[in-house]
Amino acid sequence: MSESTATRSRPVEPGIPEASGVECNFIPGPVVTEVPADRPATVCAVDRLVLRFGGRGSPAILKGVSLVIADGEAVAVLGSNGAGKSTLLRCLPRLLEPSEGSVSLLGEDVMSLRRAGLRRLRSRIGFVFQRHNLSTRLSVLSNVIHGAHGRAGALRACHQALAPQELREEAMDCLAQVSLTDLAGRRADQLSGGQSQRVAIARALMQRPEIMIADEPVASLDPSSAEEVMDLFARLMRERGITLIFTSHHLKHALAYGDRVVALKAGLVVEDKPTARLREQDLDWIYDSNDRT
Amino acid sequence: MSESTATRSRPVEPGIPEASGVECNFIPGPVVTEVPADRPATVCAVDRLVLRFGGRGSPAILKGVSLVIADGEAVAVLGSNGAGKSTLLRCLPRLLEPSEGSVSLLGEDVMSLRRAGLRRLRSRIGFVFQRHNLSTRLSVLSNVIHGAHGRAGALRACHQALAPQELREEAMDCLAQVSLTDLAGRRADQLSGGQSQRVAIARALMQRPEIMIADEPVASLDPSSAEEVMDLFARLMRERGITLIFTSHHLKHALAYGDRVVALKAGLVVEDKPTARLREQDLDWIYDSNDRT
Amino acid sequence: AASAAETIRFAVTDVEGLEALQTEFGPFRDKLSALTGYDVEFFPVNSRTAAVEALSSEHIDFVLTGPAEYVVFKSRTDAKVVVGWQRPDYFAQIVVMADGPIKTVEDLRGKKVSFGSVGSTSQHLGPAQALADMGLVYNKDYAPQIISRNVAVEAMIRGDLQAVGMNFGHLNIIRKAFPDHAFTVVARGRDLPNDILIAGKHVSAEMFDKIRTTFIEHGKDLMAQVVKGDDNKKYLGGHFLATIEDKDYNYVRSMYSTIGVDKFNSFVGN
Amino acid sequence: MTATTGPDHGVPHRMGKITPLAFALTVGAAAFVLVSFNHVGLSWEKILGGGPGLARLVSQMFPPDLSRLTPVLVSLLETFQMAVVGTVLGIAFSLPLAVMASAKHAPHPLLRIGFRGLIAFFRTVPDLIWALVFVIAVGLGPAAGTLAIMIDTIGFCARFFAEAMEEADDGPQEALTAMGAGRTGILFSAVYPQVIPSFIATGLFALEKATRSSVVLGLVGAGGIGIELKVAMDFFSYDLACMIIISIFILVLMVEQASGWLRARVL
Amino acid sequence: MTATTGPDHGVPHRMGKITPLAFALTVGAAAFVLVSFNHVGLSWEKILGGGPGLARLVSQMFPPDLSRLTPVLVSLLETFQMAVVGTVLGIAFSLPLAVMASAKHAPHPLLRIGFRGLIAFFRTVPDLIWALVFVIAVGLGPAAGTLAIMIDTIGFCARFFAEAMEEADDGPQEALTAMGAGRTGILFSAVYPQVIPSFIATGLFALEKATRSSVVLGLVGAGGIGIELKVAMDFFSYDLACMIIISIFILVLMVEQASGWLRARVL
Ligand SMILES: Nc1ncnc2c1ncn2[C@@H]1O[C@H](COP(=O)(O)OP(=O)(O)OP(=O)(O)O)[C@@H](O)[C@H]1O
Ligand SMILES: Nc1ncnc2c1ncn2[C@@H]1O[C@H](COP(=O)(O)OP(=O)(O)OP(=O)(O)O)[C@@H](O)[C@H]1O
Ligand SMILES: [Mg+2]
Ligand SMILES: [Mg+2]
Repeated sequence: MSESTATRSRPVEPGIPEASGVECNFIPGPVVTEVPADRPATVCAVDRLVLRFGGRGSPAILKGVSLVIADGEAVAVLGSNGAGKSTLLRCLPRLLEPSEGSVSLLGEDVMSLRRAGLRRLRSRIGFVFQRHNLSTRLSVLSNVIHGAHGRAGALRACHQALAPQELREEAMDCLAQVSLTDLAGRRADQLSGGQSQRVAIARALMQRPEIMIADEPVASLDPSSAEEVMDLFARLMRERGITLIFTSHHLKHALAYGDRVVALKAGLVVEDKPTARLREQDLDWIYDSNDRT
Repeated sequence: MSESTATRSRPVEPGIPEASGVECNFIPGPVVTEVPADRPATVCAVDRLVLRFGGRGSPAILKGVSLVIADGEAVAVLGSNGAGKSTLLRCLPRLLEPSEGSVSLLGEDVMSLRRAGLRRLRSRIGFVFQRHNLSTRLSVLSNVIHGAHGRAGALRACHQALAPQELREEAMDCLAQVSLTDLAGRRADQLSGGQSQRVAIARALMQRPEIMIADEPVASLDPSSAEEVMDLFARLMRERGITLIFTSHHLKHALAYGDRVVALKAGLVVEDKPTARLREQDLDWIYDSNDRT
Repeated sequence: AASAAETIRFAVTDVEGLEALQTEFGPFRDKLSALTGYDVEFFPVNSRTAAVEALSSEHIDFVLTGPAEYVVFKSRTDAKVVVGWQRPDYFAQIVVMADGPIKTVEDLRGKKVSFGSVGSTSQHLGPAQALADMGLVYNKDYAPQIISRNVAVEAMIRGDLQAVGMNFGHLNIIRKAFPDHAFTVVARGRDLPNDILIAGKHVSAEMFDKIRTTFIEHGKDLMAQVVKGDDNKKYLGGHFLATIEDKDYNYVRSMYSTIGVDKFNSFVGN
Repeated sequence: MTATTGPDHGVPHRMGKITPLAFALTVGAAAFVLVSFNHVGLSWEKILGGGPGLARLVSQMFPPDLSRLTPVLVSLLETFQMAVVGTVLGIAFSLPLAVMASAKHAPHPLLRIGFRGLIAFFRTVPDLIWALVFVIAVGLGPAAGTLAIMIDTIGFCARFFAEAMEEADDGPQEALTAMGAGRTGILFSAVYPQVIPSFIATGLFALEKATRSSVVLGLVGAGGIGIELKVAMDFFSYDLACMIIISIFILVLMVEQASGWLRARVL
Repeated sequence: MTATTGPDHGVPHRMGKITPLAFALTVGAAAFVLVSFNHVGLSWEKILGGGPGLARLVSQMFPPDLSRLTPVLVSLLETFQMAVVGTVLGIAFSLPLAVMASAKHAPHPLLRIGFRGLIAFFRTVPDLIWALVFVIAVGLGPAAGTLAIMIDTIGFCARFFAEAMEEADDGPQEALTAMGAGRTGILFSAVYPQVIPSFIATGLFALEKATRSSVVLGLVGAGGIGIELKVAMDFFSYDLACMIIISIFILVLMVEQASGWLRARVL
């Protein structure tokens, strides 16, 4: 898909168009809006990132990862279990504090940002967690509305009962995108595995992100939902110009939806290639290992 | 695989051979032991099972599911998100109390069993949960040793420090089967998604189960680990004659490892067929639906 | 803050025998209000300390209190005496088991004696003074313990301690509560000085006089309200006395010395 | 993924790693407990053998004296009202204090230490001193009693609230952080929803505790059931005391019931 | 999975469903709280304005009187020893009682109600009565004091233990059930590991509470720092009282520290 960069679309305004109302009914296909001038061509740059859980003596999980992701790219991060994929993704918005190295996102040096700046940056980045991380005692709708925390403020975004009507409706639209409107009132701990994953996705959509970081976003989804979600991501990339960084254990998804594949093995990047002419069997070697853990 | 029933093996003794020591190094291939006479040919029979969360008025999640599973069969339960797969599996050992209908497992009527009987029955059934359900503050090894609760008693199986050496070693063998021995001492909340799923599988193996119920056992596993786990299950079926009931969103797995496919849609069985001559595209319709939730 | 003209704030602390007042002060308050024309706010206070602080921070106008408390008040706030309340049979005593080994005060040497409540006139100071008067030095010739009366009596029945200090009224109650056990008194103190009504120094002379007259003239009526309940008839017979002198309380001050507390004696010389 | 065999593939140690310091501390603590047990001198023979005395005590308490039922109930209601006000105020102050005192949510570790200390201070300074403070500040009466209850409640609730917040699952908090939510946002969206059952339990316990231990009200001349009970005991009216205790017990059970009911709705 | 549009795809109600009963109860409770506030008569003017009086109080407390430091520390140590023994015993009894009183783990709902009641009973019966009971049973002294502390601890810990166990995540428990684990097995393998931080917090709070509120020890003639403090207050030795309070405060902080340290290890 790195060839398809020409067809990438950008919203006219620096913000992202309202997802509520008719406008959110995206029509697939090229859109003529342009990338705003202030959007850097490199949206994510990771430089020799080292991460340890625990102090100096403990083993490094990421052992010096470097990575550059261009604006509008879709990067599939692959690797066997425990290779460090989730850890890498969580380092990007500094949910984990890297031990060494640097990360820049959307042109900002993540490591040097202070509280407020970091919050502002994070609010522009959608994150779908491998374990979904929903607030289980709240309703699905409230969980989705949480996505608006970055722009709406703590009180208006903390519970659906307190949220202004626009947010509630926007959240319903996000739920509609993952076909979950009828469960909006359900408590988040009464969902099936796939439903809960979709709520997590809807919550990330609610952020109107510029970068979408998704950790195995379709692992619990049935095949057709999985494809719909991946298509949705692709459409957002085309229409809103977002950048997508996702992990997956489906090589097929990685090849079909990624412009590029980055493979990790035991905390090191062992492969970084455009997907253009890759076949599934070209990637099998990533998983051959005795030291997988 | 229903044709391969002839090659199913049985342990000589009613119990299952010690998994520790050299004996656990199974050599794939037909084994000459016979099925014990007391093992019924039908290991699982579900009859018009209805399940509601909540009281009478609430909607039924399972709307009358009937199912018969023969000894040594491998059944893949398919269905879109929210179809009721997990709910059905959890009803089998009565983790959920069905509202109507009956279940029998290993020749016993699950609904009429009292406490002790139910415990005894459950200890013969391995269960891998979709959400893994590990005791996150305990070590991986302790979690695996929990699998021995049914036979070893509460105190000896509750923590690795209290368990007798045989149990500790057997647990290490189970971990070895999922390639996780080097994480035995790690706290269970410091695992990657796939590692935690493998611990859940090792814990089920530790039960030396006669039936293995696995809810999306490989959803978080990388492709090669996933295949190894499915192969492991297949080998256990061959060598110990266990029956396998699993759900999966990988049609390929379902067809390769299941003798039979049972498809659920909105709480009803809509398909129940041997996998022998099925192709993936024959099953796509299961996921076509607007009322998936 | 000076007190409002219409309202007087009136506290009662730990007056032995006035426990009933603490719970059912309604009739008493109404009577006082009717007699003086003031609104009466009434506070039964469990803690001497709190009452003193309330008086010295002018949140309270009058306090009705016992002799020991008076000495403390006097030493810590410049309080004025309104009237005294003389009650019959108000004395401290040392109670032992009648069938026990203790027959005289001398037998108490080296034994445990319990006092009901720290600093209380009739349960602590009085009994300790009675023993001192008969030659037993506090905390030297015997081991004093502060244990609540309920527990102390049970412990004495068990034999864990040998004597309990209390006043005459208490012993009557206890005899009724333990009909199967016989108690006897081995030491008896002098009659204790009067309970006393004092006013904060911020109280106006007019109000002071009004209250004083009311108590002197209608003491009996007020008392009648206190003892309305049948059980409390035995507290009848008290008198309100107009002439109270501070030196009457030197006996109490010496009691403080007896138990080793000297800080309240500073006013003796005044 | 082939099964390795034999007992020699590194079964982890039974005890994990124990630092010498931790070991020394553990042994020291255990020794202290043993010495203390010895010091206290409990023995079974002692405990059994109080039978007859206890029988007498119980016989003195039953049947409960119902003659003063009405004033006791009125007093209980008044006490409960003061307890409600004091507890509500205390909980209101506890919420922000707890955030400041919680290891995960305090803006700064030093602040956390300070607020932990403050809360411990509220608890440690005894009721009598608080009573003095409030008597000096607002005079005798219910207002001072309520404030004393408030302080008690803060010392208790703020600590347990803080601890509940520390125990809350990290997942949702991490998600909220990733969305750019601020401290307040994380609290309201991820922490409070998780700890609300624990808050209810703690809060209603504080209410019940305030009602039960209303002796502090007596200290400041606010009356209360505590005084009634004290007077009953002073008069050795064990049957009246028994009746008062039973009334309090019923109230306590009702508060427990309310707590259970509220928690069932959110659990 | 096409996005439906417009505001009309059934946004859930803001308030969810509220039954008339719940509504009535809520309004009733709110009204009661308001009435109570009114009844108590708190006011801001009252609260501010105690300044000078408080300054005097504080000036009487400082500097703390260090002359009796040694006896006070000895007394504190003795009290702490009794508190340790009483709390350890109390916690030991609380563990099984809490299981019986927890909604999820009691063998039978009726048993649960019974044990909840029993625990509430332990709490409600005042210290003075327990003191009587234990003095009758074991006589005056530390043994009776320890038992009184034990009862206090049970009334507190068993309730909070039960509540923590009710709040524990169901997942691991379901897994253990599925493996055929018995009640005990589920407790030890799935419940206790989850609630252990909460148990530590509750248990060490009980220890601290027992030390602080050691007045009960005085009731049974076991001495204790509580009596020292009471005497100091009763004789208006505020500087001595202040010293005693500071010593207790330091002990409380140390217990808090231990609690934090233990919890950090398991959290
Ligand atoms: N809190 C932690 N403390 C110590 N080690 C950890 C912690 N969390 C994760 N790890 C280890 O870090 C490694 C990388 O974990 P990570 O979750 O990034 O793997 P992953 O590539 O996402 O795997 P998966 O495909 O299974 O999700 C793993 O070996 C894991 O055991
Ligand atoms: N506790 C609950 N209360 C109410 N409804 C529930 C509860 N748990 C699950 N459900 C509903 O029951 C239905 C079936 O759930 P189940 O978990 O069995 O789905 P599933 O087939 O396993 O789906 P998935 O593939 O997403 O795991 C879903 O619609 C879900 O929302
Ligand atoms: Mg991962
Ligand atoms: Mg499922």
